[in-house]
Formats: sequence, structure tokens, C-alpha cells
Amino acid sequence: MTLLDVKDLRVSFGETRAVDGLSFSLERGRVLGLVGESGCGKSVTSLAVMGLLNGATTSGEIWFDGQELLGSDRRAVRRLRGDRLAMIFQDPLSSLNPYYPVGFQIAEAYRAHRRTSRKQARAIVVRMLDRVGIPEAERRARDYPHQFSGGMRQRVMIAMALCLEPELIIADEPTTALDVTVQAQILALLDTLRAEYGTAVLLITHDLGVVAGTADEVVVMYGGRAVERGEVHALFEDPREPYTRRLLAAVPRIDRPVPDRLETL
Amino acid sequence: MALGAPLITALTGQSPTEFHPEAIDPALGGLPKGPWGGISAEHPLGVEPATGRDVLARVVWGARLSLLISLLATLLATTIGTVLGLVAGFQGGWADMVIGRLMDLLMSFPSLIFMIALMSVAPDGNRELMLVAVLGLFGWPYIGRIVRGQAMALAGREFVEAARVLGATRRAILFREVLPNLTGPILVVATLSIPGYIATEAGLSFLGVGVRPPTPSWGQMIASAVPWYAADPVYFLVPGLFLLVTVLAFNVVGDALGDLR
Amino acid sequence: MSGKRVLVALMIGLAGVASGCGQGGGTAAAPQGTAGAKAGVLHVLASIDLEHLDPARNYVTSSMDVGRLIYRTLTTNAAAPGPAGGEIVPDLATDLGTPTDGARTWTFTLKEGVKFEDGRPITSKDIKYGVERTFAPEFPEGPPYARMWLRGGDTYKGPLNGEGLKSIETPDDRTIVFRLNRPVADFGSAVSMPFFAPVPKDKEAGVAYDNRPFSSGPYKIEKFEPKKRIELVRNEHWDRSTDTVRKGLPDRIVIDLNLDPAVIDQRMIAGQGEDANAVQFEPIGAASVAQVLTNPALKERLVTGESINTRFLSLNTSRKPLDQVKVRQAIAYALDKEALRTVRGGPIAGDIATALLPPAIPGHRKEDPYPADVAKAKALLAEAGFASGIDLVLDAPATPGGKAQGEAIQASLGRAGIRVKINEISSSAFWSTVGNASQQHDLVIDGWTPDWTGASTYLPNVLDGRFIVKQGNQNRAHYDSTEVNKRFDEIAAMTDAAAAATAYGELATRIMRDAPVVPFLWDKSAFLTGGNVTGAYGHVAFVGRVDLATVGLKSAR
Amino acid sequence: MIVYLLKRLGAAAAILLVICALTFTIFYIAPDDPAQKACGKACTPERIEQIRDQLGLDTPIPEQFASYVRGIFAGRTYGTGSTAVECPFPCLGFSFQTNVPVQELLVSRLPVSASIAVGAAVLWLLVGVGAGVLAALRKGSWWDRTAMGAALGGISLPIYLTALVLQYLLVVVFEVLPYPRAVGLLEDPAGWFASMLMPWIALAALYAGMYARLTRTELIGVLSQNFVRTARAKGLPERTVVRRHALRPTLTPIVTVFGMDLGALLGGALITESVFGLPGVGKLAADAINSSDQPVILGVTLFAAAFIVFANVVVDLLYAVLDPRIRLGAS
Amino acid sequence: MTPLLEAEGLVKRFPMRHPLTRRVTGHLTAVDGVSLTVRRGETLGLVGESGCGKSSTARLITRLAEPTGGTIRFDGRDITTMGEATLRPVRRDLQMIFQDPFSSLNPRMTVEAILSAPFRYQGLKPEPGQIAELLRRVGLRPEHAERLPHQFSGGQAQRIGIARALALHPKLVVCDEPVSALDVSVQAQILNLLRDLQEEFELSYVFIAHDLGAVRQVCGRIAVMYLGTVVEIADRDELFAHPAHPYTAALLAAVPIPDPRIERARPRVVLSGDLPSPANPPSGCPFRTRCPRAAERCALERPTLAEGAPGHRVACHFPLDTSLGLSRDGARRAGPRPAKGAP
Repeated sequence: MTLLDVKDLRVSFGETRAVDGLSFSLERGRVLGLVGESGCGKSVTSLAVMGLLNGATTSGEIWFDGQELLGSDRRAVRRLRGDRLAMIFQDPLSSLNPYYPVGFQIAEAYRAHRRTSRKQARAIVVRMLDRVGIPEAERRARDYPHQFSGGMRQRVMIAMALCLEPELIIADEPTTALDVTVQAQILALLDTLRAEYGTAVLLITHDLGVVAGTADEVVVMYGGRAVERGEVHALFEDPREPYTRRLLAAVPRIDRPVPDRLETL
Repeated sequence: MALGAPLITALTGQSPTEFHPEAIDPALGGLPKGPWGGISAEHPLGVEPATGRDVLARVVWGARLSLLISLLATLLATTIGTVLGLVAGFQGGWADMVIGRLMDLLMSFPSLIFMIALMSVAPDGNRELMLVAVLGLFGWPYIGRIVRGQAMALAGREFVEAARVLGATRRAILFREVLPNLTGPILVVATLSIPGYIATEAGLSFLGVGVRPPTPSWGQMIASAVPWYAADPVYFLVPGLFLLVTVLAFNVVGDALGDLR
Repeated sequence: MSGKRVLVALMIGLAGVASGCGQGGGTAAAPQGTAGAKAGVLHVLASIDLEHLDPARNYVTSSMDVGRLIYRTLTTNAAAPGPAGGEIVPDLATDLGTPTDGARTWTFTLKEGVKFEDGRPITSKDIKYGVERTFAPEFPEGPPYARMWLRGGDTYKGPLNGEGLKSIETPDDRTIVFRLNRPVADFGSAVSMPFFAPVPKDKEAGVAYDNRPFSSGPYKIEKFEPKKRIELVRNEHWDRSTDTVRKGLPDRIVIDLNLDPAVIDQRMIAGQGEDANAVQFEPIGAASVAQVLTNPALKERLVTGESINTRFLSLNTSRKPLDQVKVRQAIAYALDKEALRTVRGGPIAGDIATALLPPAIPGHRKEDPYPADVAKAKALLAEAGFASGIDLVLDAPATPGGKAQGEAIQASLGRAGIRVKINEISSSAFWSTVGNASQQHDLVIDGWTPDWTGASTYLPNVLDGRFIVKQGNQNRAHYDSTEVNKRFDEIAAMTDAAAAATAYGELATRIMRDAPVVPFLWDKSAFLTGGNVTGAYGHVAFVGRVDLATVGLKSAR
Repeated sequence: MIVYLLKRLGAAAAILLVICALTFTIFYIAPDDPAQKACGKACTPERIEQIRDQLGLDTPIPEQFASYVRGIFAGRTYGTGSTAVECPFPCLGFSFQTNVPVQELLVSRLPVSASIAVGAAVLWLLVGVGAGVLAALRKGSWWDRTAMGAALGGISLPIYLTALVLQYLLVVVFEVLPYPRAVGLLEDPAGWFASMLMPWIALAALYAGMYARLTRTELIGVLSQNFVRTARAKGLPERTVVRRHALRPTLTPIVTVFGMDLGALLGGALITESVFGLPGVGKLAADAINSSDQPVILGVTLFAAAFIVFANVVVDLLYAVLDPRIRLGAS
Repeated sequence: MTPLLEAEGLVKRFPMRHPLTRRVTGHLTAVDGVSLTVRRGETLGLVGESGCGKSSTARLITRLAEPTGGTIRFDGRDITTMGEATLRPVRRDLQMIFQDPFSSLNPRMTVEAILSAPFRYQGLKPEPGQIAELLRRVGLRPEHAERLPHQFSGGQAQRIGIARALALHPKLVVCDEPVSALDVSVQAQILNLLRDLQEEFELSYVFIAHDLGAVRQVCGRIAVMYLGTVVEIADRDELFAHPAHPYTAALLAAVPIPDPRIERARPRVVLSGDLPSPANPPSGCPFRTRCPRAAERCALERPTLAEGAPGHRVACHFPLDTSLGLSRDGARRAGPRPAKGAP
């Protein structure tokens, strides 16, 4: 069953076309990898889905669980946001408000959509923090973002995104700012939780390796368009488009003999 | 307008210091004859009460002085502020500490009171240069602080490291690599500080420690207009509005320069 | 020698404005109304500071005006507008004193029932102690007469070290005898000065006495915030029946100090709220003249006062080229007195001075030896060998008024080729600077108010060459003529007051031939009173300020 | 933290000491003799000597400075014997012209300056920050442009011009307000308010412009921060996003600027007080300068500097309290 | 022949200050006893995660930072304490390429000025056409000389940075994360370019990156850093085939491979916990807090870099590879992560 259906999405900032006729769809509980190099329009797409684009001209259709988002009024989209579709950003430090304890920020997300007492919300926060692997969750909930390491901050962001058990998580380069070993931890965590909650994920990344390990389906973007899309194994094993092929070849890999020269576009 | 002062006064044939007893009414305390502060063809902006001096001539000569003093003060403050700010921001360490403390110190002065005190005990030499010196002395830390911050940010940029790796001397880095990147902010800060100096100079003259009479200055004119504001409002409005417009103009220009960057 | 009284009038610059309104030119108006409630709060709005209230140090007209509320003296000026105020009447004493021994011994008897603020009677010993205090080097501001005239005064150093002055005798509590070293015909006038006020020995507080002098008058100090406000309340022990001068009408007098002169003018013009119960302490400013004179309702509230102050420009004859009489005369011809008067407020500020002695002083002669004549000034300069003009430096106080007068002098002398550079001197240091021979320049904006109506405390003070001193000098023209000096001694020895007055008049004419000073203004004063104020008039002894001792409120609101 | 506070206070005291020394020096290297200025009109050589003795001017300058500084902490006595004047702690000098210890003058003037400063501060915070927030939220709108134009105008207004125009219009022409006078808040609240209104407006016009611009710039900056995007992504109402997430980071730097400005104003609004004739600390300074009452100028300078310097310390601490990153230290 | 660069026991400590009080609250040891040699013509790779001290090491080698301890010999000379003036001629032979292609170019200078700066700062003058030749050599056109940095793409800007480093024909170029700010396709170009230039100019590189793939592509020998120390150093193929240090193994295991079949099938060591703070490093082995094989000894004794196989040195009490002749006793292999089923 299709959860998210983007049809002919076009986004431009003034004269600049960021997304130029992009279409894709995502089933419930599945992971869609949106890959491409910087400037290909993948992040703009994620913000467009969330309704967080400012100062942009948008056209096309974004269907979420049978509801068209682009044409809906802002309040309706706002109510969906955080509740049924949540987002994880690239840089967890700047994405958390430095002035409030992380527990408060998670509780705030929860209480924006559910009527609960502070106490109940606190309990949920502690449970979520515990769930994403933050030790001493009770105490750490009172700490401020700058008191956490990069990986821990991203765990906080995941807790915040998952606390309302959304149907869709948009993860925009969730591990780019992290080291590989931490990236592995976070990807593993996301994977576990996703399976547990049955959440669909729109994974936006430039890292083909991450996509290969995580996504069910892949959309390769270039210049605001989808160059190629397909099931992950099929796409990696037999890329149809020259762009995809070259992109794959350009990655220096550790599992193959070292080539004399890398393939370039 | 400031440069045109001699021209304008030549054109109207009015001297800023000549008394015109015929334009005022001594029986009414020297109130200008005629409405609107004695505005007439001969005196387009009226005359000064009690003396009958031509207001236009005094305003334009006052502009000349105000602008000259504030521009020179800006130049002085910008030069000191840029050099010391660069050194402090780039060098760091004890130079930063010494310069930083100096800036803290100067910014902790109740500068207006202190400037007045300084001017009031100052020897009766060249008041204009004294004003420039005093304004510059207390003005540079504000520019210095901004330059320091920017220089610090730039000092961490990789192109500075690149220059060091290439064997550039400290001086070359400061003046060839860092300074050109600061011209923008310095220009904006300098432009925005001009109106401050104009206003402060006028303020000092207003409080009676600025330039010496009979040299006209806006602050002095406004100060002497204070007692007259009820009887002859035109007399304080004219220099006041000139001052406002000039200050505003510099602020607008500075603002626009800031937006451009 | 000190002549303080003139100074305040000069300092306040533009404020020196006087009558000239419809109420009758030279003669002062009668006090407004007569009835006054013995109640209410009178407000006094002053743009100046009170200098010293300690009677030993009180020697400026503004402080003397306030002092008259707080302490009484052996004699005092009559409470009357116009020249009548110059008359000296008994105060603590029963009469104007009895001279004996050719006016070398003066005896006064105190009235009965006069009391201090704590109810104790005022005795002759208190007066003696008050006078002795003025000899203390700690209190140098007072006039020099006691030191000059009392026997032993030249070596006496005041009572603070426990020593008394033998030439003041107190045979009983009500009698006081002064033994002088020379005949002084007007000693009875001299004892009207504050330093002949009683001070109880046990209230001695050194310099701190200045902030809280002990009251013998109708009011005592309740609160004094220097440079801001002084609040006086009724002294319950003052008995009106012993005092022919003071009325003691309001319950309370609040004097606001250091206000902006323009603000005072505008507040008085508006006259709202408690300002209806206010009087203005200083003359209205030039800028307010037009508003007042063109508004009949305001004119009604305008009070004018006489003054015996003469303003002049001192020419430093010890400096070249002012040592040449022709140069000095050229300045006298070139000076635009009208412009100088205009920057001070125009006709309301006073009459243009043509001679040394003002009309209010006996001996005045109607003459104008140097009418304005720029051509003649130029010619005289050329004759003196300065056809291309001369450069002079003018000492002027760094006040708005000082600047304005300086510019007027600069502009008018400039017409004759006399280029004047203004040297601004901070107002507090002005008199000590121009009184310092090494710091004084060519021209000084100067002036003098005699201590009482008469030339005897005026002409010798400023023009006797033997009084030229290095510091604290008052002969700022550095004028030293053997002939004139000799004549001063002759006149001082005269016992006939009328003859002496005439002689001073003639001498003044003689002096002006040398033009050591150029008189330009004989002051007058005009000030506004609130609508509820009554009994206000300008007193000649206080350069035309309101006589605070008689002002009252129509109704106590 | 306590060590830090003590250190900061020590540094503040050091700055004040240097300011004090500089001001002190300036007066004593000035061409005019301070004794001559204090001497007044009846100035005889003996009198000058006496003043020198009483004010301690006959000792070397460093010694005079030392006794001045000692006097601040321990009080001192000027002169000896009958001329002795007690100047108790904290002695900021003795005004020979008024016969009063300088600190007494300052204490009697502070309420007026404080009334002006605090009232104006409230006004400009409300107007300036309010206008700035609205302008930032409606960036580019006519409101934004009008408000920012007005702000620029406000910044450009010389205070004496504003003051005179206000006084001319409100008092002379329309007669809606009385001339300002020094009335205590407790004595006569209505009169106090009426007297203070114009000084407040005149000062606030200047500062509100600055604060509006500052607020706008800061808020626009904060609104583009990632955490604001996060707050929106949570589905918070825009009002909550602005109020809770954007305003606090915006106001933190403003609070510090505000502390400095208020500190400077408490030390006397010289021009404002002079023009409106209100006897605050600034007016005291202006009067002292006019009459060259050097001990008062020195005292006011030090007093005003103390406000600025200590405002600096307070502001730094406040910043630490407001910003958890500083309060808790870096991880 | 002496090695081109010999660093011996390099230490770099920074004082840490409280953000408000500026009081020194501790010391951060960014580099903690690093010894490295670079032979002529070779490329030494330095890998590790952020905060491991690799960039600090680069700055020490190029004398952009003053070492707290240790010595640096370059081309036979001790440059550890050389003054700026003495160092200046040495700098011709010791150049650097930076991470951020834009930040490393002065935005106010034209390319022409940027590329003549090396000459100017050395008191030289570029010969006519030399700048154009440089540009051509890094794959840009001569007319680019008149442009300003912001008119270029990231890859082009990095080429300018490379041209600047090569202008004076240095012997050693320290490349500090030269490709990490670039997209994969551009990254490949730059890596190829660096390799081409190495041959042409007979360069030695110190190549710093966190991306193991890129390091593997260009380096002959690789040193792995963790918390300021080198934990393992070996020839490229040896390192990738037989990682001996548990950290190296974990690092290799964490690199995602862009092939779903391999990626999903391979066992993976997921390290637990975070990088300890360099201000407060653990006792003994710096890696023991996250090491799946940690034993009591690790907390007590700091392992030193010991040579097992020839040229393969590792600082571990319990290395993984038996070929290094060390015991596997007590070592716990992390269980493989359950492989994901095919969709």
C-alpha cells in the first residue's frame, strides 16, 4: 500500500530549479533510498514533503496516506508533521535547540500532538531515550545537547522522531556528520527500530554504501530529476543508466583490487 | 554642501560672523524681525537672534567643520582600530590580551563625561584637532573590536594557513591576506561610525567644550538655540534638521553598504 | 581686596536682563499687592548655585538675598523697591550706630527680644564672635572692611584658635563697640553686610558651618542639597515685632538651584501648578523677552528691579599696545555697546553706560565721552601707529553669555581693525585667572557692584593703582595714576557725604579721559512671578533680584 | 565560579583604578591650577595656599592619588583642625565649591538618573524589541520596511533635538505636559510620571531604533537555524516555534547589550538630563564641568565608570545563566 | 638514503579553557607520541575518525602548530624548533593541500595572485607562462587565472589549491582530507590527479583522510590513528587483508560497501560506546573502552607499537591476526550481526 506518492514535484527558488519533475512512491514499512551528489535536489525534496520549504515555488503533488499535502492548508500539514511523518536531520548538534534539555525537546514533540501530563510525557521521553540506547536515560534527559557526543545527539533526534510512532521517517543524510563506526551504530539502530515500529523510511544520502546496506528501493537523482529507480539489488547489480554506473565506479572500494585509476564522470 | 560652504556664502554675500543689528529687534530681546526666524530673501534660513548673524552661512560653515572633524576622527579611529584589531585578532596571546584590556578600559570610560572633562581642561590650542584626537581615541575600540573578531575568524581560515605554509611573513599575512578581506566590514563600520562622531562633536559643542566662537558649529548653534526654542523655534529646527539629515544620510549609506556585503 | 558682588551677575551671562517694559523705564514698580497670607510654600527657581551661606563667607548678592532670610545683621537694607532699597535701616541694632572719636569708635545697642532658632537670646558676644570669624583664614571670601578698619585686624587670625579681637568690646549683652583705626563715615552701612550677623560660639563648625548656619532670621534651613535644592522652614523663635524689614509670610521656602535658565523662563511663563507660587531668582533671559513683552497677562507678572551694577570692558594698560591712551580710546569709540546690550536682552537688560558711575549712585554725571564712532577709532589707531590694526586677546568666561558677549566685542572691534581672539576661561576659574597678573590677557569682560549705594566701594576697588596685586587683583586695567591715587585718599578723608559724592563724580570723569575701562551697561533686572505671588519687587542691593524677605503668597494653596 | 567572580571583580576594580588614575592625572597635568578653580573669586595667594593644604594638593601627585584611593575604602579627612572636613566611606572626593563630599551629591542625584534610565529602558525594550520581532517575522513586508526606516531615523536623532522638539510640541504648543522637574516617585507619582515621560521618549527613540534593528537581525538569524526547522518539523504551532525556540536565543545577546546600555545610563544621561534640566548624575557632571569642580568631575567619572564596568560583569554572568552552553561548560 | 620525513614521539597538547572564565580546566592531548617516517616517493596514509589527531599531526609536520614534544626531521634536517625565517626555504620542499577548497583560497585574490603567492613569499618571481602551465597541469585553462575563487566549482577550486602546493616543486605534500568535501565523482578526479602528479613531480605524500576507500586508493603504507596515537601501521594490502588491531578491524567492518549483496551478508563489528574524550583518555590502551577483546591487562598497560610481520606494526596486547605471532587467547570475537534477508 502506497504511503507516500510524489508526483511530478517541481521546486524552484527564484530562477533556480532545485527539483524538476520528480516522481517516486514509497510503500508502508519500506525503505526508499534517495541518492545523488550535492545539489541534485534530494534535500529540497525532503523539505518539500515535510512542508518546511520557505520562499520556494512548488508544484506537483505529494500524497501521504491518501492526503495531498501541497494543496492542504498549513495547519493540517502541521498536524501531520512530527506525528505521522517525522524527520531526522544531518547535523544533530545544530538541529537541537541549545537552550533546552533534550528531554524537554522530545517531550515537546510528543505533547504537540498528544494530550498528556508533563509527568506522562517525561516517562515516555525516558523510555524513548532508553530505547535508542542512551545510558542513564533518566539523568541524561535533563542534559543539554552540547553535553552529548555526535552519535548520542543523533540518537536523541531519532528518539524525538520516533516518540509518536510515525508512519514515515525522512532521514536526511542522518549519518553524514558522523564517523564510520558511529554511522554503523546509528544505521543498525535505525534498522532495528524501523523493523520494530514498522515505519517507512525515506533515506536521503550521497553514500551509495549506506543505501546498499539499508534501502529496499533506490532512486538515483541528478539535476533535480530521478535518473534511475529500482529495487536495490537490481539497481546495484545492473545499473541501466550510465550515470548510475559511473557513480558506482567512482567510489573507491575496499573490497576490490585497487584500480590504477578511478572511473570519472 | 560642506565643500561648497565658501561658495554658498559668497553667493548669498553673508558672512557667518557678521552681526546684522537691522535684522533683529533689540526691544524684544533681539528676536529676529519678521516671521519664521527672520527668513527673507537676504537670509534664506533666517538670522540668529540677538546677533542677527545669517543662519544659512553659519549652518554651511558649521557643516564644513562638523564633517571635517568627524571624517578625520573616523579616519583616525579606523586606522588605529584596524591596526590594533588586526594585531590582536591575528597575533592572539599577550598582544591580544594587552590590546583587549586597552579596549575594555576605553569602552568602560563614561566617554562623554570624560571627553568633556578632557576638552574642558585641554589647552586652548587647536580645538578642532583636539576634538579629532579625543573622538578618535575613544572611538577606535569599537572598530578595533569588530576588526579583531573578523581577523580572528579569518586567522582560522585555511588560506591563512596556506600562506604560512608557503613561508609568508606575519606582516605579509596580515596585510596581504587578511586585510583585503576586512575592507568590506571596515568600510561599513567606518561609515556607520561617522554619524556617531558628527553627533558626538555636536554634543560636545552643545555642552560648550567644542570649537571656540565665533567658529560656527551645529552643536553650538543648537545649544544657543535652546533658550530660544519657544520664542523662535525655527532657529533650533534649522541646524537640528541639518544635523538629523546628515546623520541619517550616513546611517542609510552605512546600512546599505552593510546589506551589500 | 575683594568685590564679589558683581561677579554673579556677570557669570550668569545672558540672564542679566532688566526692565524697560511698560511699567516705567527707570523707576522701579511698587511691590505687587500688599496683603500676603502668613502661610503656604513659596518656590524660588534659580539657575545658579548658592555660593556660601556661612555669614562670614557670604559675599555674593544671590547668597546674601537668601542669607537675609536666615540671619539678621546690625543694620540692613530697607525693604523697598527702587533707590529706596539702598537706604540702610536698623535691624538687630536699635539704630544705625553711634559714632564717636571722629567716627573712629562705633557703638551699637541690640534690640530686646531678638532670639536664635533655639530660643536663646542674641547677645553682643554672638555678634562679636561672628565678626571675629571673618578674620579666620579659613573663611576668606568676605569683604575686607573688618580687616582694613578694625584695630589689630591686620594681625588677628580669627577666633578658631581661641583668641578674641580686643577692638570689639561687649560691655554688656546688648552693647557692642567697634574701635577703628581710621574714621569711617559709612560704618553704619558696612554693618549691614552678612559678616556682621551673630554666630553663637558653641555652634562653630569650621567650614562645615556653611551648610547649616544657625538661624537668627525668620527661616531656618531644613534641608540643603548643594547644587540642587535648599528648603527653609519657619523659625518659630523669630519675632516679627522686632523686625521692621522682613515679613516672614510663607511657612516654607523651597529654592531649586541650578535649573536651566531657559526652562525657568518657560516654566514661569506657563505658570502651571505650583509654579504659580514661584518666583524667578534670576532675570529672564533675552530669549524670553519677546514672549513676555508681547503678552499683557505675562507683563502683569513681570517685576522689574534696579541695580547699581556697571558692566565694563577692562583694558590691560600694562600690556602693549594698550599702554597707549589713543589705542584705548580707539577701543572705547569702536565698542558697539548696543550690540553688547542686545546679546544680553536689549533695553530690558539695562541702560547703555556712558560713564563710570551709574545714575543710581550719588555723584553720577550725565556725559558720554566716547560715543560710538568707528571712523574716529580707526583714525586714533592710525595716529598711534597701528593703521593696519592690532591683535588682542579677550578673556571671557566659558558660558553661553560670556561667549555671546565675546563675539559681540569681537565683531564690533573688528570693524575698526582690532582683531580679537577670545580666550575662554572656565567660569569658576574666571575671576581667579583674570585676577592673576601673569594669566590675564589684554581685554577682560568685567564689571562691579558696590557693596552699598555709593562710589566708595567701587572706584577705589577697581582703579586705585596701589591695590594692584599679583593674585586676586581687581584693578584689571592695571591702571595706576599717581594723581588719581592721591585724590582717592583725599576723598576718603572727607566727612561730608555729599561733597565726597561730587568729588567721586569729578574723579570718574577724569579717569575716563585715560579710558582704562570702557563701561557699556548699567544693569537692570526683570523677572517673572507666579500668579499667586504677592509683595515681590526687585531689590537694588541684590542687583534687582526679588527681595525674598518680603514675598508672600496671595492664598495658601 | 566564585573564584572567577572574584577575579572579574578584581579586574573591574583594576579598570576603575586605571580610569581613576587617568582622570586624576588629566586634571593635574592640566594647565589650570585646581586650587585656583576651587578658590573662586576672592582668590588671594594665601587662600590658594590654604586650599592646597586642605585638599592635599601640596603633596606629590602619586601620594594624592594614593590618599584618594585610600579614601574610597576607608574614608578620609580633608584639612586639619577647624577646617577639617570628614569624608566618610566611600569617599569619592570633596567638592570644595559646595563643601560636600562628592558621594553625597551622587547619592542625592541617583534616583533621578535611575528614574530616567529605568523608565526609558522599559519603553525602548517594549517598543524596540516588539518592532524588531514583528519586522523579522514579516521580513520584507511594508511593516518591516517602515519599522526599519523609523528605526534608522530614531538612531539618527540627536537627543537634544528630540528633547527640544518634544518639549516645544508637548509643553509649549499643546500644553499636554508640564515642564519636567525633579519629583520623587513616592512624593507625587503622577507628577513624576509627567516629568519623566519626555526624557523617556527622547532616550527611548534612540535606543528603540537600535534595539529594533538588533532584534530583527538576531531573530532573522535564529529563524534560519536548524533547530528552528526541527521545531517546525515536530509540528509545533508557529507561535510556539517563535516564542519558545527563536525568541530565547534572540534575546540572550540583547539582554547583554541591554545590561551595558542600562549600566551606562545609570551613570547619568548627560545631555538628556541637561536639556530637560533634571538634576541627575549627568546634570551633576555637566554642572561640575561648567564650574570646573574637579573633584565632582572625577567622582562622577568614576561613579559612571563603575556602573559600566560592573554592568559588564553582571552581563557576562547573566549570559552564563541564560546560555546553558556557557553555564555548564563545553562537553 | 634517509627517509624524507621522520617524526619521532610527536606530542601536541592544548590547554582547555572554561568558555566563560577562560580558566584552564585541563589539557587536551591531540597527538600523543606519534612516530612516523615517510620515504622518498611513497604515500603514507593517515586514517582515523574525527578527533583522532590526524589533522593535528599534519599541522605539526608542516609546522603550522608547535609540537609540545618530539622531533621532526625533514630531508635530513631537524625542523622541530626552526624559526620562521630559517624554515622559509625548507617550506619550498614541504607543502600542504587543505580540506576545504574554498576556505583555503583567499576570496579576495585572483587565481593569478594565488598562484604567484608561493613565489612572492619565497622572494621569487614566476617565469612567464609558468602560472598558465601550472593551471594546465592541474586540468584548468590559462584564462582561469583572472577569475576569483568563488567562480569555480569545488573540484576546480581544489585543483587550484593543488597547483599552489606544487608551484615550487616540493618534495613532500601533506594532503589534509583533500577530498572529503567533494562529491564522489569529483573525488575520483582529484585522487587520480594526485596520483598523476606524484609520478610527474616525484612527490611524496602524507595523505590524511577518514575515508578508508580513498586512502586505500592512493596510499602505499597506512597508519591508523586512534585518540592521538598510531595503533597500527602497515603496507596497504597487508593492512586491508590482515588488520591486526581490533579498531582497524572495526573500522574496516564499518565502511559500507556499495553492493547490497556483500554489504548485507558480511559480518560486522559494531563498536559500542563513544570515542573517549582526548582530555580524559582511558588508562592503558586508549581503545580498551570500546574494544570487544579488552582484558584486565589493557587497563593497566599501554601497548606499544610492536612489529609483528615485517613492516606491520600494531599497538595491541591481543591482536587479531595470528600471523603476527601473538596469542588470540581471551579474545572475544563479536558475534556477527544477523544478516538481513533478501527482500
